Amino acid sequence: MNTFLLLIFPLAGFLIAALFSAFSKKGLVVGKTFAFLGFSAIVLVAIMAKSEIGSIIYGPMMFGWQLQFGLTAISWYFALMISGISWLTVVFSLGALREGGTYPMYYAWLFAKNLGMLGVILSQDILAFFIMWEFMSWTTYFLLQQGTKKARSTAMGYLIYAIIASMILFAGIIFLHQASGSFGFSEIASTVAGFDMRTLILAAVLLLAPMLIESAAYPLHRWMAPAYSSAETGITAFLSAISTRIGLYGVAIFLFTVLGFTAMKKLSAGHYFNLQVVIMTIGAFTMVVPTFTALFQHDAKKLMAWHSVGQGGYMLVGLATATSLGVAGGLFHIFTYLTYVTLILFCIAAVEYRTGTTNLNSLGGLIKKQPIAYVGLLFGIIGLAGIPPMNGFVSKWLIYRSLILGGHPFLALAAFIGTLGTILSVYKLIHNIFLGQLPERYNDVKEVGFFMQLPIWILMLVVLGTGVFPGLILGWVAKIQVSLGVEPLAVTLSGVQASAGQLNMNVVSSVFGATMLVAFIIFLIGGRRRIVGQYNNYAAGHFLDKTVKYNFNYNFYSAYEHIFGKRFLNPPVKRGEEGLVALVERASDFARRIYTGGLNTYLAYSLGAVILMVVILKGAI
Amino acid sequence: MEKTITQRSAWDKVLTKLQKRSLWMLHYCTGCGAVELPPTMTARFDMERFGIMPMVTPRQADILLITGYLSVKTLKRVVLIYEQMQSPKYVVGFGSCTINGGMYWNSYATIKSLDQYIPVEFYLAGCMPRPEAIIEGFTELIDRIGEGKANSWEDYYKNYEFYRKNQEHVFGTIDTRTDIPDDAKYFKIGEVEK
Amino acid sequence: MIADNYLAHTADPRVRKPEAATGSPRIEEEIIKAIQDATGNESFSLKAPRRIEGPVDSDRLHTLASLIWSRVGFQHLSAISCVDWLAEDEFELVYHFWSYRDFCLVSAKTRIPRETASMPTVSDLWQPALFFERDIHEMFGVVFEGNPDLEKYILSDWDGPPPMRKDFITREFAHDHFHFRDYEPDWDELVKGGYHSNRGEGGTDV
Amino acid sequence: MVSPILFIVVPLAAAFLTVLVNRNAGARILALLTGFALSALAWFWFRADLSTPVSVVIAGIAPPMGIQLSMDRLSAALALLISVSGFLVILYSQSYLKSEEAQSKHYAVLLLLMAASFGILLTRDLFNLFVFYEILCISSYILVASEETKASFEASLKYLLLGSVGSLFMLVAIGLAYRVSGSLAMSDIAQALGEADLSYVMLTAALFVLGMGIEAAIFPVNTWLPDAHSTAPSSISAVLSGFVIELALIVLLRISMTVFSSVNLMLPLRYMALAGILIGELAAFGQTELKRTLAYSSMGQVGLMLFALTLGTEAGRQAGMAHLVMHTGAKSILFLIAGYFIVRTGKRDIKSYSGLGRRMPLTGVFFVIGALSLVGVPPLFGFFTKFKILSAAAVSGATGAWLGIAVILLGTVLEASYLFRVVRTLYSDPETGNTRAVKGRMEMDVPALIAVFGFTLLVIFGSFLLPLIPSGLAL
Amino acid sequence: MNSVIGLVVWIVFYPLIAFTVGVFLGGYGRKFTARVQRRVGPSWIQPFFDVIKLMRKRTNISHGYMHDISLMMLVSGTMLSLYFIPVPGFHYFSQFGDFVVIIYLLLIPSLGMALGVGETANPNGSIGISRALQMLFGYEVPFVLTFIGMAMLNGTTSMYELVQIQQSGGIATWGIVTHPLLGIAALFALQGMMNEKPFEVIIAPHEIATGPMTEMGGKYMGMMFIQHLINLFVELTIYANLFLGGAKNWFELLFKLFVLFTLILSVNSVFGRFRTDDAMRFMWKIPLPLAAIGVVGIMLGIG
Repeated sequence: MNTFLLLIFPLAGFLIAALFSAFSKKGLVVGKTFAFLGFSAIVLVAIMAKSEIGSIIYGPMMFGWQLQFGLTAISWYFALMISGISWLTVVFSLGALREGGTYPMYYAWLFAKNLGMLGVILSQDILAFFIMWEFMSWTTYFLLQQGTKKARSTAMGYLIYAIIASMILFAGIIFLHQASGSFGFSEIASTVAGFDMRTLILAAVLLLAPMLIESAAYPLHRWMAPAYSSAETGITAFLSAISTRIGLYGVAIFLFTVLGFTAMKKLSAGHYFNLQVVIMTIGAFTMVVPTFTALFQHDAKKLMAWHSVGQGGYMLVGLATATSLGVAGGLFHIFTYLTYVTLILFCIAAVEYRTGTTNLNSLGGLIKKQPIAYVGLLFGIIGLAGIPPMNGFVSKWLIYRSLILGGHPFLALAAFIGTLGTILSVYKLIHNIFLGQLPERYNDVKEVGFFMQLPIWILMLVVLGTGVFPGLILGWVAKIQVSLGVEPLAVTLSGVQASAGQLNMNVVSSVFGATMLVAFIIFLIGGRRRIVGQYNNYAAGHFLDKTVKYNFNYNFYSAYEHIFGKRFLNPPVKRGEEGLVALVERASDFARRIYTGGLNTYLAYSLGAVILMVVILKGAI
Repeated sequence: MEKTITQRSAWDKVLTKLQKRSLWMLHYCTGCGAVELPPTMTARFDMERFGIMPMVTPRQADILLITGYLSVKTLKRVVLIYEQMQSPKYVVGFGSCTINGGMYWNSYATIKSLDQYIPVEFYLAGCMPRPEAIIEGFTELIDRIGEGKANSWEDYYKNYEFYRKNQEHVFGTIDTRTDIPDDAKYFKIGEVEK
Repeated sequence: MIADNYLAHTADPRVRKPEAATGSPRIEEEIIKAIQDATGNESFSLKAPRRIEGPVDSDRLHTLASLIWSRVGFQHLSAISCVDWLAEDEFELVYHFWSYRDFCLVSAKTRIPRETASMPTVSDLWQPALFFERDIHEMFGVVFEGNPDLEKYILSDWDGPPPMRKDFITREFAHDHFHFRDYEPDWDELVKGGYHSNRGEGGTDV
Repeated sequence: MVSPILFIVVPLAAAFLTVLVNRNAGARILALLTGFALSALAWFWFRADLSTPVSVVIAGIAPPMGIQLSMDRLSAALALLISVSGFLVILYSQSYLKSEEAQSKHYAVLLLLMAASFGILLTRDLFNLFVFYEILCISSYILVASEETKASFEASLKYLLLGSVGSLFMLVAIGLAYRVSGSLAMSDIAQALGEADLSYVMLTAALFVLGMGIEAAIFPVNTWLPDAHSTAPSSISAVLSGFVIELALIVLLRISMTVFSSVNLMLPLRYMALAGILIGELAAFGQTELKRTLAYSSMGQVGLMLFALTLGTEAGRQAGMAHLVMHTGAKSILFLIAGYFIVRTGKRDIKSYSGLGRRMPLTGVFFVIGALSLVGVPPLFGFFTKFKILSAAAVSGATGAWLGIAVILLGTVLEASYLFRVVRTLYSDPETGNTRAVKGRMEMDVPALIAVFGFTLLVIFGSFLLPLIPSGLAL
Repeated sequence: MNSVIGLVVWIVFYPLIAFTVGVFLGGYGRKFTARVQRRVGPSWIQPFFDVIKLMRKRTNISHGYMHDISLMMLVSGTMLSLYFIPVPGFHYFSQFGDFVVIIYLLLIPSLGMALGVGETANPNGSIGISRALQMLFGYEVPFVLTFIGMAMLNGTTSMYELVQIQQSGGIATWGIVTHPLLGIAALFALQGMMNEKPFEVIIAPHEIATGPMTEMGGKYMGMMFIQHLINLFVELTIYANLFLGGAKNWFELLFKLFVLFTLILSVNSVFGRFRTDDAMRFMWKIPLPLAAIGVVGIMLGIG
């Protein structure tokens, strides 16, 4: 019953919110309360749906096939995350949406996006999967193009990629339906097992390529950063947290249930070259390239958008290792990433709400004015960089061990380069916004309201809580591994009991607490200290005052500009993309020119057609 | 709490004995005395044997070297640097220019005696003292610190009005962003333990 | 003179060398004559090898300067110096022009009354003149009309009279402005440890 | 049992009557009545059990010479489609045509066109087919030119010349066929051509197919379509794109399947279809004017239908027919709305419609539904038809089937991008000068709204009509 | 493993031991550099005096609570990584966290310092930090690659097991003997890790006034000194454990530390200072390829 409600509530919410916003311009408050209640209901239903894992409910009949929806372990995991994050986004938007704000369709599209995503993870056969997938990509387009004028063109960019993805998936479904005669996952899996090498590659490409486009893997990632960074900040948090991870859900489902392990291993041309290596190299590039591009960004949201591309690489590599450590790492990384990226983007939104800008070159010193946003961002970046005691560390530790012990040294190195790049760019983020001298114009900035602070507090608790006690989530990840057919991970409340070395986060955190206490005692030994203003600063004997812009924000990593600045600001993929668009334009120009000829050319065409027809017929016999 | 010289606790005595072995110099090289420092620091005289090391920023320095005449404009910067240093801090006046004006005794622009404006720990006579004199001066400073007698810096907190008046007489008011009387109360400097 | 031995063996083609043997000051006479026909001022005379000097009255100076600059080729104004003739109650401004081609210095001297000391600026011809005039204004109090910025230059906090004027007694100013230490045989003992004999309590405070 | 001849007679009579009445109000009402009558008639035939084709001979003359009409399930379905969309277009043009110019002439020619289309559909002998074909072409030349702008004259001239070339080809083909079979009835000709030697049959088939192909806008010979459809008044372009091309396509295929069955025409037509999709979509991608884009898109869609119908399997034909119905509905929505965009803003290029979606909310929603269905977004009819076409192609295993699937998907991507460029300008860009000038809601007039709503109903609930659509192309 | 009381004693005194070893290492370092410059050089435990003087400063200024907290993070981060490094007689904690944990724990001090210095709102500090982080990226990548090579060869990422394996066959099974390429690459990286010249651009006194430490006075500078001294011990022990086969008793460990430190000091006292991007290019042109060849060697089995 709950799974059915899980689809009906968002649908009802979408329709009511759409009607509501179409006809009543004022009354944002009523809209907000309705949205809040709607999403709280969805969260409750998602939690209660745990009891119905495994049951199937039947949807409408289509092409002689009854659509099947139901909950499995992994889809309940995703359902919780989707509903949780959208609830937090709505709570945040209660504070963030100003009264005069013109976002009438904001909540409607949020409900629709939820419907799309929940539909995708609930669908148990490939036709339902495709229909919900198509619906999801359209709602993402409409959600993205809210906000500024630039958002409209970047959302168009997303739409083109999404349509290409769904067309490839469409071809995939047609091919599998024709081969296996039905749409159900189990039947398709059995026929796929019987495929020879060539058709297996075709099936893998047709199924996995759209998932990689949606989860912005390396060569197909161009759409994500501009689209997510120009959307309205609350939506950027929501999208970069969960929207691209539905692509990874697809990868997990297709890799493990539809294609199955053996297919992945069998698909190898040489000793080294097989599907697993291909996906892992894509993952490696996705980890490294975006993190370097993020270093040179001057806008906070664009920097975070590039990171969501980068972190997707970790999840992809984790899933592709197909070892118990790796898959657990990948799945857990989806959860941990979701928590701290939303935390970071909410804090950036809090800053944008007060200062009106996310340009890293013009901000600074806001720690004195928005301490809570600072602490939230601090927790977030420690998590994103994967430093203990936050949860980001545990998932990265799992992925590292699986890569090192799995015999992929250079992948482990790529993962580590990604982490270091993240540390550098997140430090630039927190330094340029919160540290350094406070510019004069932000003197009267205040902390954000209750509704915007509540999600930040909750997420801080979650990031630290699941960091110190990773077992809370890892326990369910182990259950997912069982359902996916991967050997589950030996998990305790405090960490991992794996055979080749153990991780106990309780010990690490408690020792960290103890050493912090010792450091605090050393600090007290040293005599009293006095907090001074920002102008009481060493400036080689110069008297500092507000006329001196005494900040180092612009071009923070200048050394890297020299070494590889150019290579990442106009990368090969961007040039490739522009080349493709130019090719299409030239082809359409050629096609148009056919129809601009005079009458004589048209007559020539007709005669030519007749002769051609006869020749073909003669040849055809 | 800093008691009068006689009643310091045994623990204080031991620590100041250790503390004296490390002194960091801020090279505020005005005037012509700075050229005497490289020879004192390098191979022949090697000031580092006494734990004296050149440091760049006032926050970390203990010794402020005034190595020559101070024009009024430079005095403003010196006062700012002095107030940015962490006490206990010691000002060392190099050469006769800081003692009583030296050869610029009748100039309208240079100050004549340094200790009117910032408390000076000791002077080194000479129209630029040679390295031997510098080392002799510093070793004596180290002994004084060891005995806990080198507390000229408290004088700045205790008699701040005297110094402030002289400074304003010379270059008017400046805002060094540190409130000395308030610091004195906050750090309880100069209050004799009841 | 240094200039001569430099000229003797310089390879620079632009510099006209004195006649090899005689070493007679023909170049300088040539220049004096050129100045005379260019500016109609006959009172320029040779003071030393390659050093020409001559008085000019203050209002004709600007025209003379521009003529020397354009016609005779003295592009470089190397300095303006001011001499305080207290007795005659006059300032004397000396403008030093230099020619790279002839390697010769022309100094035009002019006298202006001490009280109403004002002079038209030459900064429109030479930009460095801005600073020479600003310095003289600060140190002597001469006002240069037409000079855009005559604020304080080196003595940024100075509110006293222009210090370089002869009627300004520096020793007197120093004595009343700064504190002098009178002689004490064991003065260094007194200073050590920050103990000041003359602090407040009855010390000979200035 | 009402005889099928009425389908032809009623519109002809109405046409002459409207000319006689010669007053706008009268002409409008008369045309509306005939449209309604025809729909009722078609609904009656559609309901009748037509398992065996009902054939009627007119005026007692024996088949070889007399006019023989036959009504089977396919013709009934198409007749219903033609009459309903004709009725809706007439309803739309009540408010669309400018009131001052003579409307009676316009309606008369429109009714004539409908009569001719019924004629082509029902006739069973080649010569009658040629006569109705001629009437159809001429009436569409006139209708295309009815806007009396320089561009429309030039377009209709081009259409006229090409149409006449096409009818010339058909005439020669019919001549050749008559020489060998001695009779004009399709069944005799089919039987006679069976024995004739192959190259002879091939020539006649090629000539006939391409003759009819020009009207059916198959790839190499559809050069007249972009100019004709974009300069014609929107109601007429809706009619032309709506059912005239499709009708010609179905008739062409029916004849090539039955009369020239000995020659395998399917393969060349299929490759022409694929080329049509690719060229049509690519050309549409580069357009800046809305109606021209829709015209090129029709070419692409015709190619898609042709590809489905020439797959050679029963499922293929079923899918082709379903897509034909969907295309009539969706393309008519887009063309009719485009007409009103031009009326409201006076401009033809897409950029000047920015912000119009918010000023005409209902029309905007209809436009989006039409576009979504054309692209094939799940809940709408377009998705079902495209799915059936692709699965039919996959199952058929005909040569070039998988190439076709790839081309269709690429075409859909192009189509989605240029249609959504229009939607984006409609909805999100700030309003430009000409839209802001008009105050208040700039909604379409009521009759036009009802007409477009009719087509939207077809597009939304089309999936329930799937089982009813026949596919038998037999004679 | 001795009893619980022994464990508690170790837990309490281990940082103190590390600190004193660090002091001697620091003193030895300054003495060594002095002697290279033919100077007498300060006393052997000069860092100890410096720390005492800094901690006894009467007036300290801070720029905010984050400045204080991040200094605590700095010191506790290094102490934390201390506990997870196995040393003769004490390796209880290394079972709870392997070398990947240690790498991440080493990042806590740099992040702590970065946040603290950022809070002091001094651009010299920010420039210093940006250089420090760029250098961190430079030397950390080759170092980690060498670790990955060693871990992959021995099939374990726990440092204690790596030490056991290296000690099993005496000198012949030392990391640097079995994998010279990895050892040398790690040595280059160690030079950068310890911020010794030529990789000392972070605290370039003349350009950016001791970079990050510009605003650190009194006890803040004292805590940074404490962290620096413990860090000397930590980084040298890590290298010793990874490539010099750890140590069975403390004398062997101290001997190895001082020999290693002498090697680094000798490089430090004769080299100038690289610019940041030159240092980065050096780190990725010489040690990284070396380590890569080493790892490829391992993968192909000849390693």
